[in-house]
Amino acid sequence: MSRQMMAKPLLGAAALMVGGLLIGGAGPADTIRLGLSLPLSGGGAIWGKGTAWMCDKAAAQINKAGGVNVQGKVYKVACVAYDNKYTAAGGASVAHTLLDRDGIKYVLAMGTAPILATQSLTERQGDLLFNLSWGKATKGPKFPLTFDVFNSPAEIGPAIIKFIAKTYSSAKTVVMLNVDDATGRETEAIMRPMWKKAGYRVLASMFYERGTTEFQPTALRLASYKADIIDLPTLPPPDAGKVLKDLQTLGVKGVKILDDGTSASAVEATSGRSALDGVYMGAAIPIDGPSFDARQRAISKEAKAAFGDPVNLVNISGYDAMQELVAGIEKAQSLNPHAIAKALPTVHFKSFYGDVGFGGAAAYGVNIQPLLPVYVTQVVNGKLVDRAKVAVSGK
Amino acid sequence: MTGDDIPLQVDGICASYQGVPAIDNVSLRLRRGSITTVIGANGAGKSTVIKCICGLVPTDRGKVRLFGQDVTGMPPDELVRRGLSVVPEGRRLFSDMTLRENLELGAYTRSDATAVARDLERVLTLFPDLRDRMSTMVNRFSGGQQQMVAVARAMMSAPRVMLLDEPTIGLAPVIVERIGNLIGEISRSGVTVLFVEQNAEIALEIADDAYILESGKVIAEDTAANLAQTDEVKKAYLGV
Amino acid sequence: MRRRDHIVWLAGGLIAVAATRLFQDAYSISVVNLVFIACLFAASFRFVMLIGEMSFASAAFVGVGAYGAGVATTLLHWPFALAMLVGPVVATLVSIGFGLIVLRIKGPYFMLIGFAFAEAVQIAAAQIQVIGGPSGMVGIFAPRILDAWMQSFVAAVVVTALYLLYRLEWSDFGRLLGAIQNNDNVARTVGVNVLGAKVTCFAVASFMAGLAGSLTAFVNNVIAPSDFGFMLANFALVYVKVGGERSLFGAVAGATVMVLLSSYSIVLGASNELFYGAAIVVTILLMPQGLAGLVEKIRLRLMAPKAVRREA
Amino acid sequence: MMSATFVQLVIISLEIGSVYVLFSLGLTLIFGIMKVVNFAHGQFFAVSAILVTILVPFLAAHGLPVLPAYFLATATTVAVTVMIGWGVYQFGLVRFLRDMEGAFILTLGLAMLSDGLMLSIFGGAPRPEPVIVPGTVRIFAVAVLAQHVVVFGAAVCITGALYWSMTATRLGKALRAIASDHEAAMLQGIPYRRLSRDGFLIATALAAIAGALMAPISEVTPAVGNDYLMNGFMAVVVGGLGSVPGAILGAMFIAVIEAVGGYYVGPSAATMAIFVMVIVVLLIRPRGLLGRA
Repeated sequence: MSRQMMAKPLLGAAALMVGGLLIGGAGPADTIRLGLSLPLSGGGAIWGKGTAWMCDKAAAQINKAGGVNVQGKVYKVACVAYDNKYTAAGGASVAHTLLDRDGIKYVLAMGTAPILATQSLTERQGDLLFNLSWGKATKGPKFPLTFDVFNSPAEIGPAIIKFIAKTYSSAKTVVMLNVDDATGRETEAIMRPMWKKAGYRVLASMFYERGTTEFQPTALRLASYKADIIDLPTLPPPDAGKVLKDLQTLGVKGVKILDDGTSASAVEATSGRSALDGVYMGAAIPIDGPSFDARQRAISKEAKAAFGDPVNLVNISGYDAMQELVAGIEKAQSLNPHAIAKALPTVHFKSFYGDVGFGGAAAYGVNIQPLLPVYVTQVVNGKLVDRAKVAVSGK
Repeated sequence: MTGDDIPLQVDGICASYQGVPAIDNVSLRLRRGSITTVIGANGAGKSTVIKCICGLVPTDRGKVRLFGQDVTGMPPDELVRRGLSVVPEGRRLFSDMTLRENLELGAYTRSDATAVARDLERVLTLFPDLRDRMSTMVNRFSGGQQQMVAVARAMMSAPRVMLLDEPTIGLAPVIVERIGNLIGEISRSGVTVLFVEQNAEIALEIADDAYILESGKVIAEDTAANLAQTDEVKKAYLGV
Repeated sequence: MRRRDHIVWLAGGLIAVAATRLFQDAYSISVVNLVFIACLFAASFRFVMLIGEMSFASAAFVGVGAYGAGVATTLLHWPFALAMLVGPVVATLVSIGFGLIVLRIKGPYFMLIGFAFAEAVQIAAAQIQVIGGPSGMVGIFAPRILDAWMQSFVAAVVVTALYLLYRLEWSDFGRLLGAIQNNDNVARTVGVNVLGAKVTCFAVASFMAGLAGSLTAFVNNVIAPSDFGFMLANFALVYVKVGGERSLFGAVAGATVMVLLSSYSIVLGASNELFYGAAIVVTILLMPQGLAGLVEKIRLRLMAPKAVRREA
Repeated sequence: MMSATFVQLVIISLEIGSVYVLFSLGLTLIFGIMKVVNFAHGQFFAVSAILVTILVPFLAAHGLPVLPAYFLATATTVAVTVMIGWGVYQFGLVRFLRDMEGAFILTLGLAMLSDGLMLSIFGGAPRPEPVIVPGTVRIFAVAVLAQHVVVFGAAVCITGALYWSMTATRLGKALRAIASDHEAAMLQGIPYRRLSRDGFLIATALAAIAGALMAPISEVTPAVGNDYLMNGFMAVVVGGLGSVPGAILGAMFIAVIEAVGGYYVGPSAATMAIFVMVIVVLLIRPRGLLGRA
C-alpha cells in the first residue's frame, strides 16, 4: 500500500477526531448540572461508568416527574461525567473543566486522590462537593461544602463487626489485606482500630500494590497467621477473586469478609463459585432480597445490561447524589451552594434505598452523612443473602 | 556492451549522510571474471561505494546495474538472490552462532541441498583449519579466522559477483597474503570480484583493474599494473 | 548563540509571558499553566535525548520537585522562593547519584531501568506517612500575592528555564552531548570524560524536571504519588516526538498541542483515552518527524520549484 | 530437611514464573528482531483472554464439551489476535523498525486506543472465567490448582518448542541472524522486513496463547494486559533483551522475589524489591543476565 493510499483513511480519522472536539461544552441555562469526576478508564472504569449511568437514571426520573422547582422557576437536571483517571492530577484537570469551564457548581467526585484535588477548588470557590471515598480525611467540619453520599467503612465496619461478633462468638483474631493506595490506607486506618475496639487481635495488616497479578505468596502469608477472620476491606473484585481462590487452594477455613465488596458476580467471575461461598460483603446490595421492590430490581437489571454490573453501593451514589442535590435545592429554594449546604443536613431525599435523612455527627462531627441502611450479606451458592440490615443511627 | 560482459556497472552514483556528501558521481565497470579494486585513504568514501551498490545506503543519484538490470535502491537480500555477495566491512559475523550456522545462513537463498553441501565441502577445502570447528561459536575465532569465515560465508550463496569491503584491515601480514591468494582463487572460479582497500600495495598486486577514490570522487582509473607505475600513486599510496 | 538569538528569545519570552495576561478566567488559566509546565518537562526530557537516551526516571524527578514544594510549604513553612527551589535541588542531587551509577548503561536498558526507578520511587513515596502516604499532600499554595499572577509566574519561570536549556544546547557543552549521542566511544578516545558529561546533562534535565514538579504542586495545590508514575514520562516522550525532537521548539510545540488536545478530550468522558490514543497513533503515522518535520516538508515543497529551476 | 513452606514457595515461584515466561517470550522476541519495546504487547494478551471467556461458553452452549470448546476457542482467538497483529505491523510498526522512540510511542498510542476500545466493547466488569481443568493437584503434599499445572506444562512446552525452532529451523536461524546483525543478515539474502513481520506475528501468537492459558486463572478485564506488562518488561530486561533463555531466567528471577519477598516481607515490599533488584542486576550486568555484550 502506498503512502498516499494510507494517508486518506488516516486523514479521515483525524477529521473525525476534530469533530469529536466540538461535542460537549456548556448546557442550556435552565438545566441544573451535576458534574461527575469519575474513573472512566483503566481498572476503576467499571465503577465510574456505573455511577455515571445511575446519575443519568436519577436525572431522567426527576425530569420525567417535572424537574426541580426553585422559586417558581422549573429546571431540568443533567449529569456531566469526565474521566479523572483516579489520580490527583486527573482530578485537578477535571475539577477545573467542570467548575471553571463548564460553570458547574455541584460535583460528585470518586476516589480519595481526585477528591483531594477537587476539594481544594470547591471549598475555595464555594462549590458543593459530594464525596465518594471510603476515607474520613476529606469529610468533617473543616469542609463545610462537602457531603457524603454513601456508606463508607465508618458506617459499614460497625455493622459487620457487630454481626460477626454475634455469629462467630469464638473468633478472636483478624488478619487484614488492603490495596496500597489512598483508599486502602484510609480504610485500614478506620477498620483496624474498630476491630481492636471490639476486642479482636489484629495479627497482621498487609498492603499490596495496584496492578499486582499474582497473589499466591500473599495468600500463603495470610494463611500462615491462622487467623479466625480474614478481612479484605478494599480489594477490587478481580483481586479479591484471586485472593479467595488462592486461599481456597490453601484450604484456609476462616471467616472471610469483603467490607467494600460491591458485587458478588464481579468477584465470582475471577474466584469461581466455590471460593466465594460463605464470604461476607458489606457494600453489596441484596437486590433480590426482601428489602427491595420490583422497581429497584428493574433498575438493577437494566444496569447489569448496560455496563455489566448490578447496582451496588458505589454506583448507587450517582443516583443518590443527584437526589440529594435536588432535595437540597428544593429545600433551600436556591441554587447557591452555600444555601444548599445549609439546608442539606435537614432534608429528607428519595434515595435509591428509600426516603432518608442526614446524620453522621458522631463519626464526622457534622451531619453530612445520609442515613442509609447497611446490608451485611453473605454469598451462598453465588447468590447474595441478606444476613443483617442495619439502619445507621442519626446521632 | 551487454550485461554479460559487464556483470556490475555503476553509473555516476552520489550518496550523502545527513546532508553531507560522501561520494560524488562515482562510476565503475567490472569486466566479467576480473578483479577490480577501489583504493583510497581513510574516509575517501570506499565503504560508501560498496554500501550503495548493495543497497545498505540509499543513492541520491546515479544507477547501479547488475547483469544489465537496474538494481538501484534494491534491498540487499534481493541482490543476493540475483547473484551478488558481500563481505562487509568489519566482517559482521553472527557472533553468537556457530560456524556451521554462519555458513548455513550464507546459503540462505538456496534450496538445492546437494549443491549447498558440495559448496560447503569446497569452502572447507579452501579453509582446512575451519573443518573441525564447525560447532564453535564464531566469536571464539581469531581476527584472521573470522575474516576467513566472512569470506567463506559469502561464498556459500554461490555468487557470480562478490564485493569485499576492506578485507585485510587489521590483519597480520601473513593473513593478508592468504586473503590475497583467496581473492585470486575466487576469481579463477568464475566470480567477478570488486574489493575496496586501503592497502594499495596488496590491492594493486592482486587486481586487474583499479580505481583511485579521493574525497568521494574517482580521480584515476586504469589497469592495476598501469596505475602502480604512475608517480602519484607510488608517492601517495605505495610509500615509495 | 548569536546576538540575534538572544534578542529573539527576550522578545519571544516577553510576548509569551505578556500573552498569559489575556487569560483571566480560571479554566483558561489552569490550561495555560498545564501547557507551560508540560513544555518545561518535555524540554527536560528532550535534553537527556541529546545524549541519545530516554529517561523515564524523569517522572520521579518531577515527583521529587513536587514533594519538595509540598514539604517546604505545608510542613516546614519555608518562604516561597525556597520552596520552589528545594525540590529541583534535591532532584539534581539524587539524579547525580543515580546517574553516576546507571548512566554507564545505555539504550533500552537505561530506558527500562528508568521505568523501574520511577515505579520504585512512587511506591516508596506512598509508604512515607509524613508526606501523606498514598493520599499525598494538600494545601500547597503560592503566596496570595501571586494569586492573580500565577499563570504569568509559571510562564516566566518556564521561559527562563527553556532559554537556559537552549543556551546550553548551543554551547560547547551541547555540542559535546551531540558528539556523545553520535558515538560515545569516539568522544572517549579524544579524551572527553563521557560519564561526567552525561551525568551533568542528566542533572540539568533533572533540575528542570524538578522545577516542573514544583510548579505542578503550586498549580494543582494537591499532589499524590500516583501523579508521578512512568506514564508521565511516556507523555513527555509523546510531546517531544509529536513536536519533533530535532529542536527545542518542537518539544514546546508538541507539548502545547498535546496538552490542549488532552484538555479538550476531557469532554469526551469515557472515550477520552481512546481519543487520545488515536491522536497519538495518527500523529506518529502521519508525521513521523513531528510537527517540525511537517513544517520542514512544507518549506521544502515551497522552495522546491526554485531548486528545480536552478538545476535546469 | 525441606520445610513445607520452602516447598510451597518453590512451587509458587514456578507457578508465577511460568506465567511471566509466557508473557515475556513475545516481548523479548520482538525486541531481538525489531529492536523496539512493544508497549502494546499486553493488549494482545487481554484481547485473547477476553475472547476466550466469550467463545468457550458460546461453544459450550452449542453442545461442545469443555475441552474441545476451549481448544477451538483458543485456536480462533490466536487467529484473530494474529490478524490484529498483522494489521498493527503492516500499517504501523513496519515504519518504525529499529526506531525505539517511534515504535514506543506508536505502541503506547495503540495501547491506549485499545484500552478504550475494549472498555467500550466489552465493558470494564471482570468477565466470568471458564473452568477448563477444575480442581487441585497435590505436589509434595502441597495443593496446587490444576490449571496452574497446565499453565506450567504449557510454558515448558512452548518455551521448548520456541527454543528448538530458534536453533534448528531455517526461519529460527534467520531470525537469530537478524537479531544479531540485521544488515549482515540482509547481505546473506535474508528478507529482513518479511521476517520481522513473521517474528512479530509469532510474538503476537505467543501473547495470545498466554492470554488463552491465563484466562481460567487470571482476572479477565481490558486492563489485565497492562498489569502484566511491567513485570514482563522487568523479566526481559533482567534476562537480557532479545534472549529467549534470558526471558526464562528473568521471569524466574522476578517470580522468586515476588514469592519469597511476598511471603516473608509482604506484597508491597516485594513489588518494590523487584524494581530495586532489577536495577542492581543491571548495574552488575548492564546487558542483563544473558544479554550479549
